[in-house]
Amino acid sequence: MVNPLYLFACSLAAAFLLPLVDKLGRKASLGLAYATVAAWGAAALSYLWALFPGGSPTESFGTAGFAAPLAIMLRVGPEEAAGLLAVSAVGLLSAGAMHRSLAKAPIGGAIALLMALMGMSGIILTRDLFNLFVFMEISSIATYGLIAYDDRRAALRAGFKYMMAGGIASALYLIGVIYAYRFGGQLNIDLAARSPGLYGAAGTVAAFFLLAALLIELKPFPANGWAIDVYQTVDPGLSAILSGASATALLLALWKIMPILGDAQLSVVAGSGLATFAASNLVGARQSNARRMLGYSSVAQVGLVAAVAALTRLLSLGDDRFAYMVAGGLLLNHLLAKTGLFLLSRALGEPGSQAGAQRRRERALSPIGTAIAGVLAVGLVGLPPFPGFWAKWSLIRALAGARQWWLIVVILGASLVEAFYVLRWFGRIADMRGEDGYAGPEAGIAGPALCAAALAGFGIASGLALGVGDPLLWAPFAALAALLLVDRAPGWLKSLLSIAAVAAFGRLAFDRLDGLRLFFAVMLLGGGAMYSFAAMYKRGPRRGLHPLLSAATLALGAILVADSPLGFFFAWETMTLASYLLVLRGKKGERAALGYVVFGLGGAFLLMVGLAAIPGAWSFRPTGGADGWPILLIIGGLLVKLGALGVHVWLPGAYAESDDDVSGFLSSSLSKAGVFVMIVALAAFGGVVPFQALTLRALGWIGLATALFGALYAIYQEDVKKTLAWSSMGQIGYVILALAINDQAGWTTALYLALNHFLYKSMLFLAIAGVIKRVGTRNMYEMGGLIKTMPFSFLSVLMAIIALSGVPPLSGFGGKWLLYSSLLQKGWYLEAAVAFFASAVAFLYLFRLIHTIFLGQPKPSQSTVREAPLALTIPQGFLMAVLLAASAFPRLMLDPVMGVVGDVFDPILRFEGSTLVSPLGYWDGTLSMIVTIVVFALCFFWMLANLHNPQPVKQFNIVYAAERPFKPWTTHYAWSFYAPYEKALGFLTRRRGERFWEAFGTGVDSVGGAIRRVYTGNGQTYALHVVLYVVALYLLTGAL
Amino acid sequence: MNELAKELAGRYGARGWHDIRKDLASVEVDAIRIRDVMAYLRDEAGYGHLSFMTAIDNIERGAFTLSYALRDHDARRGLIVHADVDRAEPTVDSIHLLWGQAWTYQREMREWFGIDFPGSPRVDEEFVLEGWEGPPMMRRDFDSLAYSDATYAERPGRVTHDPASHMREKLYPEAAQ
Amino acid sequence: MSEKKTIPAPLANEGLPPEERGLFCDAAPREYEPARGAWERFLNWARSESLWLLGFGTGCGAIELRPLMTSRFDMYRYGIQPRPTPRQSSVFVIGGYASVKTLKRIVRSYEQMMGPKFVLALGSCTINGGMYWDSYNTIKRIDQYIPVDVYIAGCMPRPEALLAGFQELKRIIKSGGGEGQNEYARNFDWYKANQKKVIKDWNMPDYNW
Amino acid sequence: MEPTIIGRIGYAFVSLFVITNYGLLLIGSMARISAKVQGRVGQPVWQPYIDIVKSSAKRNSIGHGAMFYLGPVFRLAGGVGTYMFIPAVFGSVLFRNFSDSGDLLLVMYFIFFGQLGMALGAGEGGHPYSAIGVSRGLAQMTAFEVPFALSVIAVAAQYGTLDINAIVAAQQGGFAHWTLATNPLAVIAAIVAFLGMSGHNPFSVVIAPQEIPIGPPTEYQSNLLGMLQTNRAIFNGAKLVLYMNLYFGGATNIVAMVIKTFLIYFVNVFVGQAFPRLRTDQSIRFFLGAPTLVGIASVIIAVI
Repeated sequence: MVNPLYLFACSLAAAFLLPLVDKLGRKASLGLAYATVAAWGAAALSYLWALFPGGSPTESFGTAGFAAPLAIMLRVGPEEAAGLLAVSAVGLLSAGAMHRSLAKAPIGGAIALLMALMGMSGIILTRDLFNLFVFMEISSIATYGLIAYDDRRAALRAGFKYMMAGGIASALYLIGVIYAYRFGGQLNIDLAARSPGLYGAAGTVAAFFLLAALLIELKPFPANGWAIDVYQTVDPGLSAILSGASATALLLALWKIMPILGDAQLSVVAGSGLATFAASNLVGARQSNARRMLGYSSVAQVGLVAAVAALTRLLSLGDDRFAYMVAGGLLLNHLLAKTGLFLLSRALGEPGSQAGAQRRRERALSPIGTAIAGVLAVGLVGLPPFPGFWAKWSLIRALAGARQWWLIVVILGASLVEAFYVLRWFGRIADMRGEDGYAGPEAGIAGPALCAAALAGFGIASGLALGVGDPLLWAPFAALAALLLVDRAPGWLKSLLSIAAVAAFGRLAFDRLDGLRLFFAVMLLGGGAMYSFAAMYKRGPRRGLHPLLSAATLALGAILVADSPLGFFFAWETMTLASYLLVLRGKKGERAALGYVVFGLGGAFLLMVGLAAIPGAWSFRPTGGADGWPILLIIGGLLVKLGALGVHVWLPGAYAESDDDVSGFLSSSLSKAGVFVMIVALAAFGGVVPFQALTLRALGWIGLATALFGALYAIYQEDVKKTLAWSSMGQIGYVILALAINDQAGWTTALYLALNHFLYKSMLFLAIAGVIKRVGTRNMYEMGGLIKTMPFSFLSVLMAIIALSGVPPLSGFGGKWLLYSSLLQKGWYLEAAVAFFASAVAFLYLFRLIHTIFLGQPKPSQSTVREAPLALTIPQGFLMAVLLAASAFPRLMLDPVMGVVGDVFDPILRFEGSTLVSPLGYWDGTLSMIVTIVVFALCFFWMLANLHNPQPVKQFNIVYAAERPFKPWTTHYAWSFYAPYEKALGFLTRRRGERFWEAFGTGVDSVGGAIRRVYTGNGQTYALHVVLYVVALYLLTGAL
Repeated sequence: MNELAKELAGRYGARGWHDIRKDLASVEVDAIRIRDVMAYLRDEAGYGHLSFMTAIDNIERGAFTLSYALRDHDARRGLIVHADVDRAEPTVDSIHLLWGQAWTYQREMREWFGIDFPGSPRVDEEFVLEGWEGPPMMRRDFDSLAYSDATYAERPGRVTHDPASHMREKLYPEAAQ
Repeated sequence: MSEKKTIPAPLANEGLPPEERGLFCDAAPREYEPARGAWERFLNWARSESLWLLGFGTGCGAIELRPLMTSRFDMYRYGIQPRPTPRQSSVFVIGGYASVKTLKRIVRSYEQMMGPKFVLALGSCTINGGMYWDSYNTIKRIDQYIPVDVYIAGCMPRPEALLAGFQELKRIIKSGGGEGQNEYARNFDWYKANQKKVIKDWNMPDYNW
Repeated sequence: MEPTIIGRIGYAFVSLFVITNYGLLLIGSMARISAKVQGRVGQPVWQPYIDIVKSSAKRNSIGHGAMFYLGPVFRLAGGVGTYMFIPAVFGSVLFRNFSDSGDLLLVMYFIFFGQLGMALGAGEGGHPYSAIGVSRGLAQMTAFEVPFALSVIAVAAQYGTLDINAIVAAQQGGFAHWTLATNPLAVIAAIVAFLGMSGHNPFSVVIAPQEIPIGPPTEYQSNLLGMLQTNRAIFNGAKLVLYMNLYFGGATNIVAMVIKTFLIYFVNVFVGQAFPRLRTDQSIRFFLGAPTLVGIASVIIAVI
């Protein structure tokens, strides 16, 4: 290995030479500076190469060839090498970003940059306490220099505050060094850690001062106002250095002195870190300035890493490997994402000083820029496949193993808040696309792009390291990447590619799909392929749609084939991610997507804790003797995903605001993933649910309430997609209810309902997509009489609503029959009555839907619309045929369903020929179909035979109380169709759920607001904070 | 009452104050001052309510007489303001800004008498007649019978009797003879 | 072979602005052949025993229809009952004087009824104008505008007179005389010209299906 | 002896013929009874026949489109189909119809078949009153279905079956075995729901003849109207037979059926003549109030 001393020498020499070389030209001097930084990076790479593939041990270098007590030791181990690489990489990227200003300003800027990076590297390398101080001072002073060289008032002011806080920290650190030397007799950390002197009361004081100084440098809450101002005001490149490189170095310094810290001090580190994480995220949620928000996020992430490092030791969560994996993973995630985002924030334009003006002053990003921002933001919030995801999973798993539930709550709660504001920011950026005409990618996009690529690479590596190697689980990302590459291709080609991808996935996964999985694969994968086909209905490449749709579909498939908890959760979060981006793609999807992803992540976190808390491996086989309560978390998480009443508030927006075909995919296919997991979870753990009868009954009522209120909300909507969204919610409610029955009849019902819902909701969404495309509005009252121009869509909707409402002879009635039979069989009489009411209410919105769109008075402006495109009508025709077949021969659908359910339960329902028999009654779908057809045909022929001189008339040839209609749009009875109903029962649907969550959000927001008040912007106050923080730390350490 | 009469006379040249009943009076003003008089009566004299307005075709003196019936609900008294307008050129100021409902009456008078109220909303639209092409039919020089004969087909054989003599003949034929 | 020829040419509907013409059916009315022999007599019997009258009081005479429904006169026992929509009615009772404005509605409602349809004109005004003989706005004889089957004279005629009128109408229908619809179609141009002569703002199609 | 399929179809036609005529006469006689209540003579009992002949014999008709024509077809098929799924006379092969197609649930849902089709047909008519009528009708329907469903659930819980034949069989053996005697609350709830289902006063706001001329069928005429009138007879018959089977011990012969259904239908007239019309929101609140509580009570009675 290269002796790092040469590197220091190299840096110093370069710094001295820079003014001279500058005479040759700024290009040469900056080239020298960059080369020096690059040399550090190359050295770090060589260390890593030597350490890992080479297998050489950790090596220490003494100054002047002496050993420890006599010389300052520089150690190169895995963490040091990685840290050095991080510092130099961030340095290079930031330098690249700052290149223009470095080139303009005096050469001092480059020197300061060089020195700051060298200082940070020194912090990482040195094992000497005093030397650590020296390097900290070097990097601090150089950083001031960098801040100051950026000649702006706000930056100068922030730099001053920074200097003040740094000064206090240095003073404290120096005191600590003095104490440590006095009591330990050593300044070398490794030797001092072994020294008995440092374990007395006085040693504690020494350790305390060292710790306090380092903590302050790590910008803990609330003593971090000075740092936030810096992040916000200085050049983004410098922010990246501070947030990425400096934090890395200081965290490694903290890691270094951890051996000399006692349990009480470790608790303080953990507590401070978690408090910082939680509070900074709460405050961050209130920020509208992107850089300030990123600053809070930085502070929060660093706090989390420090806390995790401390907790690892404190709770013995694992060995150093675990710490590297989790803390390192989180740090890496933070480093790359934050560096990238800070650099990218330059492309967004200058931050406005006024929060309100911020929105308008930000510029739209190019598609590539947006994609990179997306990768970085998504990585930051810990979605797969990025390192944060894996680290968080390992962390929660370990914490659950240690039964630290409160810590889990704090960490996940704060993570959710972080996800909320980071994705809100990203949503805003993504929503701006297309407003300005943009050409190619922005200048300086390379840095963020590198970060994003590294993030993805490390994420994949960590995933593989954790044993998630199943190619099928990674298939969604492969499809995403592959289709993004051909994103400029015409839509039909991408549709075909997507379908091919799904087919290939299905072929590969086929052997691993047993009955239940095969059943769901039809809905999930088949649905995905169908919607990929339908996506052709809009011309043009529809950029971004196909990759995401395909990724979401394959993620659904991956959920089916996952065989470990992590694999499943990985697939689940992949699905969340892909569907979130799909919703965000919608025209006005920003708000809806945010709600969708926040609730989706909340549900996923519940799911994650539940999975982590279940001892033993994840298997979908029934297990006995396990703790029951985690299953409640899993059910809770799934209820969020299914949009059960109370946590449904994301649903109408997400289903309504995404693209019209995507809505159908979300509603008819994606929602079934939750049903699948619910079935699997109940099958595996249904026996160990605490208070089984009560829990299931409660679950049943939740489903029932979902069904009823979904239907009630649906009838008052003017927006057709909102109607369908609420309708989807209601239909899923029936599935939940049927699952809660928890016997053969109930589950048969649930699966049958799920499959039927897939069929008719697909038909509805596809037909409505065609209507919206042709008519150009979503408001039903702006349509009317489209049966004349879009008869096929009408037929499709007609069949779908007959099936949905459960009117015989279509297959929907089978669902109703099964539902009531199994409810009554179970003895849930009241539930049956409410379900009947809910399904009667469904009639209201269904009739309204078909009437206001297809019947009534056509609008003259819509008299020339054409039938929906073939891309939509072909799938509809196919679905119609399936629906008819399944209606005439219920065994086609029920035999597989009952076969699947038969594995779990004793039979209650059985077939006798074509008659389905329950203990209470019977239903012969085939015979009732024949009777209906014959009767209908007879009536039809009677009507024809009796028809005398029929005169087809036009829309205004109606009896209008002896008047004539004048305007179709006032003659069409459509707006507020069920006004009397609202008068009678409107009090039931006053959006309590939305109000509750709004109040909840306001509460979180005001907590954040209250916390934010500590950040006055006043330097003295900040200094006071720092001092008070130290005092509080001291008291706490004493108390512990 | 008489104070008001004097006041109106002094300010607007009103004349012909006439107490019809104890609580109802009438007065005449010039058509040109009608809006000022109405504004005064509404805002100063307490007549807050326009009960109705109509017109009379005084063809003998070549004028339409507009009648505005006002009511003071607090004092429980009424006042009818008459104003003559030239029959040859019937144009009067609109008072729809004083009383919103006045536009309906003015539209009615426009259609029936041909009196114009410039600025009154929808004053030129049809009121009760549809597609009326004849002269304003409430004018007394409009010959309804001639118009009817010319426009509507008649059933031949129609006989008109004087009701009194006809009934006498029918009921008491002997007395008639 | 001559099936096509019996279908008259579409109406011009010149009263409608061009953008509204597409909203109304422009087919001209046709004559419809009665059935033959006993079958037609049976149908005529059924028509006469099931008189559904349009609940549209076109004038003051409509006041006389109300007592007919009540227990004193009880028209239901003759198979007569009111119907709120012209689509389902077979008898149109013109309730006395018809102003031009009402005539327009009468024509429209009459045309919207399904044949065979019958008109019962009530009161002197419908016959010769009655007391409105010199009115500027009241037509004097309704049969200029729609075919009338039975007149009931009087001002007002009493409910008994109406019942007698209904009996007369029944007799006419049973004898096969209730062919007002075909008469209207046959003389459509004449009727239409008469209607348009008095209805000046013709803002509806020439035939209201 | 099990009849052949041809035989069953023949029987079904006979059964349908009987119920059609019975339904028509029932409507006619109820109109006559109403007239008596109002002190009138009233129309002839056979008036519905004449009306149907007259409507069907109209010489011309208008149509607003395919769905407009299909509406009455749906309606009539709904009525006939509902009847076809109910065994009309207990133990009779002739009146068994096709009740082996499904149980009570099938019948309850097939009732919607005609209503939905009719609503759609009326919708294509383009008349706003049709839509208003449908809106009111559907809104009211959701409300009166609640007590009805509760009472059906009570019956199902009481007899442990949803098979109509089995329900009737369980009530054999005299009045004391009828649901009317064993669970009177269920019958009360169901009868109140029946008032709403029939659309007589006070729940006649759907067709509100003076206000929204006749509601959904405003545009229907000629033979389409004739089909609707025919359906009214059959559908009424089917519903009455269903009620008789569920609550009044069914019928073992046609005479008993006639007497029982006549009496059930008479309740309608009895109430209808005595009460004024309710607004839609009032009737919704009404049905979801006391009748629903009675229905819940009936379920509780059936369970304990």
